[in-house]
Amino acid sequence: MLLAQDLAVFRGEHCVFAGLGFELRSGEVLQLHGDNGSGKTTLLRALCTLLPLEQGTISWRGSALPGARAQYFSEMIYSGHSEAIKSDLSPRENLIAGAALRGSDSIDIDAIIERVGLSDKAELSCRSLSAGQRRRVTLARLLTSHTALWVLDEPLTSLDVHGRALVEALIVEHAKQGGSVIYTTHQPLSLDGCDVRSLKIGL
Amino acid sequence: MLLAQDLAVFRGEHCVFAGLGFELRSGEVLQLHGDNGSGKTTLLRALCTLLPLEQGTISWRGSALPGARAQYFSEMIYSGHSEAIKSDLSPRENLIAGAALRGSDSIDIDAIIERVGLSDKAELSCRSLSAGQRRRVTLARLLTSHTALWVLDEPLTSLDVHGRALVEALIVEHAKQGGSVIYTTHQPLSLDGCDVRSLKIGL
Amino acid sequence: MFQWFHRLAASKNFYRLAEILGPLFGVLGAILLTLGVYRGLFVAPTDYEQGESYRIIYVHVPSAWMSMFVYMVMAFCSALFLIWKMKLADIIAEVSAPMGAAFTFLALATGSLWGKPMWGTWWEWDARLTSELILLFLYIGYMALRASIDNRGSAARAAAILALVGVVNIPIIHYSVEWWNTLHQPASITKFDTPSIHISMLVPLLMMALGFTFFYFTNMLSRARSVILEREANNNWVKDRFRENRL
Amino acid sequence: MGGAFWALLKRDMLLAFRRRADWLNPLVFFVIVVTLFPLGIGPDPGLLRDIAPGVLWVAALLATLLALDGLFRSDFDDGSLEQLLLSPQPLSVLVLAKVLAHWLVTGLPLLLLSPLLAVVMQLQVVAIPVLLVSLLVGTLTLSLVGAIGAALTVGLQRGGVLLALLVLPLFIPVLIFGSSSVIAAASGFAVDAQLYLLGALFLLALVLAPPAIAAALRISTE
Amino acid sequence: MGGAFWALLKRDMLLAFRRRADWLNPLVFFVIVVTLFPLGIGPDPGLLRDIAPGVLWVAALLATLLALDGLFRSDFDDGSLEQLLLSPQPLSVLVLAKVLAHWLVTGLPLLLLSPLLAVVMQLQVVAIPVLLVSLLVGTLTLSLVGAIGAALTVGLQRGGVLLALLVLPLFIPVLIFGSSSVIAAASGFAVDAQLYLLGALFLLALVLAPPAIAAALRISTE
Ligand code: HEM
Ligand SMILES: Nc1ncnc2c1ncn2[C@@H]1O[C@H](COP(=O)(O)OP(=O)(O)OP(=O)(O)O)[C@@H](O)[C@H]1O
Ligand SMILES: Nc1ncnc2c1ncn2[C@@H]1O[C@H](COP(=O)(O)OP(=O)(O)OP(=O)(O)O)[C@@H](O)[C@H]1O
Ligand SMILES: [Mg+2]
Ligand SMILES: [Mg+2]
Repeated sequence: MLLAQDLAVFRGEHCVFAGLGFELRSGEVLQLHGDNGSGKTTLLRALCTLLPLEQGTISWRGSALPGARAQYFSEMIYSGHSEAIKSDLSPRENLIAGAALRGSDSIDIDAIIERVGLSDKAELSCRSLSAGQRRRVTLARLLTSHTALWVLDEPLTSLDVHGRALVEALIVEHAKQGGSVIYTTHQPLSLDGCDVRSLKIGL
Repeated sequence: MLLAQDLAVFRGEHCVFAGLGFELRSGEVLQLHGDNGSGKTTLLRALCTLLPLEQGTISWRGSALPGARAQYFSEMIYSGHSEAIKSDLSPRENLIAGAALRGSDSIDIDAIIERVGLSDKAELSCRSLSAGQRRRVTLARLLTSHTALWVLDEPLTSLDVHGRALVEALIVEHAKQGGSVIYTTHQPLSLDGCDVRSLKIGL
Repeated sequence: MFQWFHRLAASKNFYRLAEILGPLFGVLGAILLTLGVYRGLFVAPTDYEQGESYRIIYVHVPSAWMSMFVYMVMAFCSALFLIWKMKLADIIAEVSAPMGAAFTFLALATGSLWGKPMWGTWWEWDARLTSELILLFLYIGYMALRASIDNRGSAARAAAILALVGVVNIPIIHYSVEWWNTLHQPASITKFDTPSIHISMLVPLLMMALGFTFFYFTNMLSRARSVILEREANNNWVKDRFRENRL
Repeated sequence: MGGAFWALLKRDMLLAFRRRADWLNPLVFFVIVVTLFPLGIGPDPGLLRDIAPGVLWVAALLATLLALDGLFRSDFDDGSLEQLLLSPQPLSVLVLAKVLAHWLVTGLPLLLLSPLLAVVMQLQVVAIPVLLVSLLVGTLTLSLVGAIGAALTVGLQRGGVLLALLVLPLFIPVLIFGSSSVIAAASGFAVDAQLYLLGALFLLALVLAPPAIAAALRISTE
Repeated sequence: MGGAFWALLKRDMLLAFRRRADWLNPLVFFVIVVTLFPLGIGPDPGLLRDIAPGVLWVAALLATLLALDGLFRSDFDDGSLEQLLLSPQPLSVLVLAKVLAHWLVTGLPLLLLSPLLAVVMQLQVVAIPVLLVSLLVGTLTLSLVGAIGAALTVGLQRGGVLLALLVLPLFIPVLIFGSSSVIAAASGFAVDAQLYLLGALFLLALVLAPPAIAAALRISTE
């Protein structure tokens, strides 16, 4: 589905990585490994076209990216360091607005909120959620649209053990249904029954 | 050193915890446990007098807090969710400014920067550091002033395995020298040779 | 004395007191206002200079006085709250602000209605008018600040600081504006200061002023009661009263 | 496409409704700036009447400008902007929804209050309808044009003043046509020419601004 | 104590030096607002000269106001403000250092540029020294008073406009004394009274503002 060839990204003068390539098929999970500052976030943002490539091409289902952007965006979802949550809205309102923006409407928001363990906070303003509870809202967002590709930057941040188990279950499920996932984390993640590949970034 | 008695903190209408108390002696390490949203951050901020107590007293070396604030502040340091790093300054400049603000001047900044593994980034602007590299600057800040009490909120966030080992070493060292540490994390931390107690927050 | 004060400040006791005083003030206020309106509109003689339009005075002057009085109440309560952490004082300050703003607005509106026949314009940049306008801004700022902070405790303390800063500033504003105005223009428009006012006009005016004051206290007490109920909804005495259906 | 437009509009209006300060503040700022002028200049009614159209227009412009800073900033800060950029819907349509919501929340109340301020500034009554029309078309144009600046500066820490710097030159034609139409009306002259020009500027902005805003947003999130 | 004061002052000046926009922007804003007026009002020189003191002062006030928003915001956003509150040094001293740095970066350049703009606005040359003195004392007072508002609103998402709302009423006496001193000087009258009053306001602000700012900051970080 996703094919990256010979990618190079510069930040300022500094080459973060070069000559990087991989292919991601349906049902596959790819973990990025690398020390702090090795360029994982940079790669993920470049894959989302949020950063310009110095060199190389990214293609989605065979068509190169800047062109196929509309289709690509409707089939991928990115969850980054920042949470994209409106503090003044409740988790439910946030999720509804997010789903509408992605063009998906017939979803069962309640079930999703239940799934991420926010049932009793669904109507509170997100300002009063703790760090981990806010993260759970971003997890719920992944479920509100049926996208093929998930791009997750450190999804375990601030999550407790139940939260980690939830992330593991979500990834495994998504891969089983034929979706693919690229993620990065510094914590061990056990994805049983999944086809996990790993890519090391940095020197 | 630090004595907390019968603490209760409210956020809005909601009682986050009540009737909480503990004592922390010199050389002791206290880990706060609790699920997402159980109130760990709230407790740490209240211990720093950044949040008002609904009830209870905190005392430092025998004198109750709002009064003994000046002495307390000169002997404690807090490292929270947000990093308190100026993106336009380099790590070195950040550390120097931070140390001056705390009134300590005769310290070896270079050795500290070396210690946290930022030697080759010491003169870059912090804007171009990765998430983990920025965290390391906050670790360095702990070392720039010789304070007795460290209050750390999820110090492992974004750190890789070397980073985690560094945090472990710093805590053990600090405790050995008679300092005390309160911290919270959702990841396992191995503090060998340390007197680690733990406190569970939440129902 | 101080103990009495503290016992009163407990919201339960205050609630009970407000329950009694509120209706009492309400009745007194209603009587005074009816009498004042009647005597002001029908009994008091027509002004030989201004005709009938001067009768706006019976709304205008009391509301102008109240606009300043309420700010003083608010600032005083803010000081009590900041120094002694009296929650009751915060409640009174909170519920007073919109009323003070309303009185200020009323003074501005009636003054401006009066200004059209008297001066030929709705508005003049007169000293007193200008400082009344600024007072309205202070009220609005106070309420906007309160509304913008989610955490109630923080909102209360931030607003209290602002009210106190404002109270330092009010006399400064007052004198600076007065001075600014007289510097450029001789007192051509200050028709306010007609020193003598006939007793038949003065009595209803005072009645109206007192009536406005009672109205303020009635309204303030009932607002304070509902805020107390809201804040203490989890306390037993509120639950008991709710069960017994006498809130 | 329409669905996402309305959803975004609805979300932004809901947010504005939650934080009343959003629409109250530019309004009160407008009022305060207008009242500052007599205080700075002195209370002479003749002088005030002469400068009233200019002051009202400059105050409206400054209020719009100040409000603009918040147009994309909160979305940028919390990462929602990235998600907007990754939406499968055409970005310029989404951006138009945001600008429209912003104008409804900040521009419209200002428009509704302007007659009152015109009276305070002793403006002739005949000029008030023209003031309203020119402000209606003008503030819409200002919002569209200003949004380009807001998009360019949203990534910068203290974008506020830089934003002012970037968009004020673009605002000047609107200011000139707007205030001169009111001056003309107050002196009893015809105002068609100025209003047509304002309308033309608005159409131009409506066509050109959305793609420019979209492009600027993509740059700002790099 | 002195050490921390100087360290903070130095840090803030260094930061301002790194991001040139900080001191350039209020300046350019000042210039642009002053130039907007002739555009909005029309180019009649007599009229311009009459309103020059008022416009210069209002523009200086608005520029100060805009810059104020950034006074504590970046420290708040990145958590440095919490660290400041946890410093063993007295908070009102540290706060004074921040206000001073802010004034040096935003108020001083504005002051230095004002004679030029006064000439552009056709202000009488005799009034220029008075303009300078009144702006010097006045903008210092505005910075101190405005910092209270900045501290109260720093935790709020769109504090900018709320800040304007909160502090503008407090700014009015400074505006009145400042501009009327220039008006008096331009008409050849004595200006001692106004300048003494400005000085008195400054001293009052210097004494009362720092503890108020400190208290407000503690509330805002709760
Ligand atoms: C928008 C316009 C006006 C405003 C904002 C306004 C405001 C005020 C204020 C604040 C006061 C209380 C002053 C004090 O007790 O210190 C006052 C009193 C008064 N006003 Fe007005 N006023 C306005 C228009 C008028 C007009 C047009 C008249 C009639 C010519 C008028 C007649 C009076 C009188 C007779 C008093 C009582 C004076 C006294 O207590 O010494 N006002 N007004
Ligand atoms: N805006 C920028 N300008 C210049 N260099 C940058 C910028 N952002 C990141 N870098 C550099 O690029 C490198 C990779 O950063 P990146 O954020 O991708 O790392 P990462 O692998 O995500 O690390 P972490 O595990 O700490 O999150 C770092 O060495 C950093 O110094
Ligand atoms: N500003 C606030 N207003 C109201 N409630 C709040 C506020 N901040 C936090 N809370 C509530 O207080 C509780 C504790 O939050 P806190 O941030 O202390 O949790 P935590 O233990 O640090 O969780 P995490 O592991 O997710 O960081 C949460 O349930 C949250 O909903
Ligand atoms: Mg990263
Ligand atoms: Mg936490």
